[in-house]
Amino acid sequence: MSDHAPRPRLARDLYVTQLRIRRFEETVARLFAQGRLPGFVHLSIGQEAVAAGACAALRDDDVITSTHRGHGHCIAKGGHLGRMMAELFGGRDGYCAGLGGSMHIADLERGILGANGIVGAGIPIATGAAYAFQAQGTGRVALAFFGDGAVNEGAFHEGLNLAALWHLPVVYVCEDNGYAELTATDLHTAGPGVAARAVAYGMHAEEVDGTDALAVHDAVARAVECCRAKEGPALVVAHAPRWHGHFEGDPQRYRPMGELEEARRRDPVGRLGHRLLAEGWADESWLTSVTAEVEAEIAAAVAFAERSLPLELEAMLHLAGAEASW
Amino acid sequence: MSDHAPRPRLARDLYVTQLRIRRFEETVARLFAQGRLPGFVHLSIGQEAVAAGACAALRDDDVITSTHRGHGHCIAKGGHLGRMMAELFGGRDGYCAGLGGSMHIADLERGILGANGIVGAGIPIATGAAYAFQAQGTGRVALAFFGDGAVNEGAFHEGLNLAALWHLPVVYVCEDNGYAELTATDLHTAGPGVAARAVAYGMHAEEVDGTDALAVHDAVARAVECCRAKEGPALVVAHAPRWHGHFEGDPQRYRPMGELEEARRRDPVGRLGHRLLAEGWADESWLTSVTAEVEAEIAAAVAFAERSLPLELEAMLHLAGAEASW
Amino acid sequence: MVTELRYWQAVNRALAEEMERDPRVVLVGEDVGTPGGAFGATRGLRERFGPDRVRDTPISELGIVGLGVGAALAGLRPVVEVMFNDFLTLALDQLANQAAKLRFMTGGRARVPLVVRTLVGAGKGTGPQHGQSLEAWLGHVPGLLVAMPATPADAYHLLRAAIRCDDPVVVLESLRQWNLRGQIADEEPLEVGRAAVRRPGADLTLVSVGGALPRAERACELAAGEGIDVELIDLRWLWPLDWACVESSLRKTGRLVVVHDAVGFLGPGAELAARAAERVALAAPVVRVAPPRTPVPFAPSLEERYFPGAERIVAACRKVMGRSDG
Amino acid sequence: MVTELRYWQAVNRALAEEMERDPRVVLVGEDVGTPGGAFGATRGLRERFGPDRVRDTPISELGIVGLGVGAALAGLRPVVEVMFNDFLTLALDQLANQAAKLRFMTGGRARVPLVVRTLVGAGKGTGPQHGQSLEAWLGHVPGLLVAMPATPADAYHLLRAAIRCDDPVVVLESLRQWNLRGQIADEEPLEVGRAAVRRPGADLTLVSVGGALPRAERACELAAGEGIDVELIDLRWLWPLDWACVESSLRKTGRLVVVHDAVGFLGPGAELAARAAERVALAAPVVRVAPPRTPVPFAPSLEERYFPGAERIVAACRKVMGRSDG
Ligand SMILES: Cc1ncc(C[n+]2csc(CCOP(=O)(O)OP(=O)(O)O)c2C)c(N)n1
Ligand SMILES: Cc1ncc(C[n+]2csc(CCOP(=O)(O)OP(=O)(O)O)c2C)c(N)n1
Ligand SMILES: [Mg+2]
Ligand SMILES: [Mg+2]
Repeated sequence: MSDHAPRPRLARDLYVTQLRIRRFEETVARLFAQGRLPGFVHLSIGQEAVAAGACAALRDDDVITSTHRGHGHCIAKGGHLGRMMAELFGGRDGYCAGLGGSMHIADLERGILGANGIVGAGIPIATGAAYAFQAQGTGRVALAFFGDGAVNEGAFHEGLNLAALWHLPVVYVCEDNGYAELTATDLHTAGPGVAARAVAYGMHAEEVDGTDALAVHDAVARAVECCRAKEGPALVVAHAPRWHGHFEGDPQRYRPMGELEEARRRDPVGRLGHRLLAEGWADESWLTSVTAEVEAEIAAAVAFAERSLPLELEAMLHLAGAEASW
Repeated sequence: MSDHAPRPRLARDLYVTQLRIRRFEETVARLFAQGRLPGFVHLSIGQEAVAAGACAALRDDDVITSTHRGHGHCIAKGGHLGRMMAELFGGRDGYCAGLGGSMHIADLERGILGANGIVGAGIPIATGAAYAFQAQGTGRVALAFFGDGAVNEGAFHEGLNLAALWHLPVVYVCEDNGYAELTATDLHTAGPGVAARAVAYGMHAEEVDGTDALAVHDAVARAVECCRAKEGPALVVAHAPRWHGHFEGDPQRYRPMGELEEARRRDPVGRLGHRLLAEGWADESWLTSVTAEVEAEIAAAVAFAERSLPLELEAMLHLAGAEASW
Repeated sequence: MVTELRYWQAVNRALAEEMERDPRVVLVGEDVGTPGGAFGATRGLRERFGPDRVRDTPISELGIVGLGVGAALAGLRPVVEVMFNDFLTLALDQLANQAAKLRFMTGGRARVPLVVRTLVGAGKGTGPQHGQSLEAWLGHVPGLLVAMPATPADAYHLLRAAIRCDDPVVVLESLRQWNLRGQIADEEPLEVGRAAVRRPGADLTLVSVGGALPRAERACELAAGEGIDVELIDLRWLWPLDWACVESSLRKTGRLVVVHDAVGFLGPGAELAARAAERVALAAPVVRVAPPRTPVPFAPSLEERYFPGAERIVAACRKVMGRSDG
Repeated sequence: MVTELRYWQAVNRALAEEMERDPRVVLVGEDVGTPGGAFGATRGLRERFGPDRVRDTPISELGIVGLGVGAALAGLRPVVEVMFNDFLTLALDQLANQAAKLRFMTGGRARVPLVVRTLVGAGKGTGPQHGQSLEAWLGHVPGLLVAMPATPADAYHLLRAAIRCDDPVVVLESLRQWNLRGQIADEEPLEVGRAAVRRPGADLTLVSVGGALPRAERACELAAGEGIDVELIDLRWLWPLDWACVESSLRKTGRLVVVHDAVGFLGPGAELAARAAERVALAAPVVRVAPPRTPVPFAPSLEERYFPGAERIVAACRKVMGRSDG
């Protein structure tokens, strides 16, 4: 996707991306509730605009690192829904051949350097990719997604200091959904906030409504521009509440009354849909048809995943380069 | 030492402390050059005012954590010169029975929780002691010494965030001597500086001339006051160049011309001596007599250390609680 | 008195009782406070003992383990929760270089009564970064004790013993056993480093490490059906190692099988097999049953084959008995 | 051609040649740039290859290893220096959870051609936090390769092989050998995972791990003087393990002694002893020669007894030969 698309087309693209994330994850929630998906699953419903807006500001050859809550990032960067879904099922046609699961989905061809089960770990990795891009002189940019909780890991600090010191072309996107697992942000992050921390490393920082995909896009596009102009790094904090639990199955008893209702009122998908209609950028029939297309795509992804068998152990050892070591 | 001492007495005390550090380390340098001390030795000559000023602002029951460059901190907090010197020799009468060496000297009775061979590691430890003091409600304060290089470790970030979040009674004293090993500060620390980082965690921060023991004392005393008033934590950056190499034996080829001469012009010991005379807080004969006293004390410390034999291996296993595991 | 509790409830009860008994015991960790732990182990404790003694922390594994070290030096007896043992990778400096070494490094003067509780996720579909069993790393560090409770009763007793220990203990709790019910007797003696003979037998000794116990028990039943009488030892502590227990069993049986969920190469079985071969005249070579040398796969069918199951253990028993189908 | 170089010069030459050969090879680490490394290993390389390819970093072990992972994913072949292997404790998440697992976690798609060079300080008076030998930790991590060059020639050849390897390799360099001179032949094949028979012998196999080699060689001479003909194997790689080499020697000698500077409990010798006992009919139990289970003591006389010396190795040889004075 290009950051030079005219506004209406950009808005429509962002809508489609968000809808694909939303429907993909709703489907995952349902499959998980039916006991058909193993392991942990973390959903980003309510936060789709961050993934969609940020990735729309990147070139195809730019790269991202993602998190345990990474389906949206992967979809927005062009990940294949069927291979993602197959991975969640543990099938051999999944992105990781079923060896990684939700928290490790990666697609190097599309610049998705990987979701991550370790909070904050993607930050130095994106920083390193940016170092490579700088050394290679290719003008590519790396973008690290991470949550509000991740900013208290040493990895955040060490990564940002390195990037600022070396003026690396990396954009840090902090998705503030108000919680680290079950603990509210004000219980884990001291001081005036994440943007202020970035400023203390001497980098540009901006805050944005993370339920407004266009606003996220614009903020990240400015940050990317900075990087391409060799004035990086930059940080964007996008605030967007999550609707689901920390993981599927989390009863969310720790959330205050009314918070979820309030969150749903800020629905990033519905909101952009209204805007499309209000601005005359799309009409109802367009909305209906993209919805149908997305639903068909998801159904195909599930069908693909359902057909995918798990690897055999011997094949796993082979992929790992470990045949000889059993 | 009390922070309510009248100014002249405080200044004299600070002078004596600095002189004890200076002479101790000059002696160590000489012994090292003679090949009589094993391992690595890092000296703080030129930075004595930081240790002296900071510790003079503490109560006896307050605690400090120190660094690989920790002799000054230990002496200023009341450490026993003979047991320190014996440790450098590896003798059984050393603070660590010869098991630790220079980088691990500790004296729990005097609130010296330990020098440390791992850059930055004392920061979370001091933070933890402050947590204990808060939970115990004793009004005690913890103080962490660390260098300008340590601020780029994750431990700095994680420790400061925790302390700020919980309003812990801990004072962070960053000794900026311009280098992390052989690398100058501007090559390792991005942004406007360490004080700005502290502010980004929401804590008080102050910068001070680290060759002026009274100024250091006053800044740290304010920080300690903050902590005792439950308004901690606080950070003080003290700038003071080191005169010796990173470790003894370092030829310092990386230092620009004139830097060392400039550093020596800021001699914290000489400077305070002049002030004592100028203000009429002491006279020449006092200076002469304390110098003689300090020299006698150091000579005694060396003699004590020279008499101290190393432990036997069996005794070492016993101290470590490891007899059975050999 | 005997009570029936689930594994996690046993942890919860041990914590509550120790906090009741000793006001110095405090809990810190991600989500341990208001939410009562990501998996419920600290439920109700913040309400009962107050926020000074039960604190939610940021996601800062190095920082909170370091905080525990400092708090322990300053007179508390902290119990730090690190959610999964895979995340100890972030905290090993404080655990291995500080907590474990302080007693030794200070010539026996400092003690660090710190407990780190952490989960082994193995076998619950948690994948490569949440499913490791890293006890061999911990056991290799002089100065650390390593407890691996495999039953609800041990989850209770071993944790209590750990909290009363004056040296640092890592307690590796088993997520696989989390909801298992078991009988818990009050009066059990609180000893560190005692293995348990779970089943007497004459033909061979099977040593089970941590969460492998139920599979080892099942294997004993299957083996009995084939006429092999297995003596089953639950190691319970990797250090101190109850070698006396293992050796006395070996002197009877002359045959050893070891099973664990850690990777085989340099895993706990290596040390047990080496010792057995060094110290006992065995009737047959030791057989180790462990995962292959790869990370933990996500797909359930692979994970099932990755971790040693009862069938593989029985096959090892046959082999060590010299049966051709082993 | 054959050249004589010191160990550290051999490292320097390997780096220079690999950087010359492959423009993707870059060096990052504390002090590696302008100062040429704390111990000289990177001297002249920044001048020769420029600041994009040789970068001084902040003191951020986790950050720089993570930077290496990201740079490797983005097409570089980074060589990251972590000064002492004791400091790997800070970087293990990036090393063990990211670099080592990415190939597996992505179903074989991602490769991480990262080299981490780090020093083993053992035996140089560096004390408990700079003197550890942590190769057993690294060897226990599937996906990592572990090289331990003990001679100048191997410092050269193993590092070159490591840099050409497509999977992550940790090279543990020996400070004890740092100034040792040795002959270096150009034409040696670059293989990973090959042990070297340093001395043929008929009576027993002595396997030496890393820096213990000169003491093992001395022990061979002493043993020869007593009529014991030792075959000496220098393991060179802990993983891949050249078991074939060890086993073929054992089939000849039937006796095994292992020596290393890592702690014995769960150390490399445990795996070797276990394998030997499992797979070969030995004439005598294996003897492991290793330090006691304590941290490394500082005092020279203790350190001398702590690390296995030639005398202890010879005693082990006598013991495995069944001589009563073993
Ligand atoms: C190093 C590490 N510590 C702890 C965890 C457990 N954990 C998983 S997600 C999470 C919360 C992350 O919070 P945040 O960064 O805000 O992301 P969010 O889940 O809100 O998207 C925690 C603590 C982990 N996976 N990795
Ligand atoms: C974790 C860690 N990384 C690297 C080192 C090696 N090292 C010892 S001192 C030092 C520089 C520390 O710089 P600074 O904090 O400014 O203290 P200074 O030496 O200037 O007093 C380094 C990198 C170490 N001891 N620990
Ligand atoms: Mg969050
Ligand atoms: Mg410095």
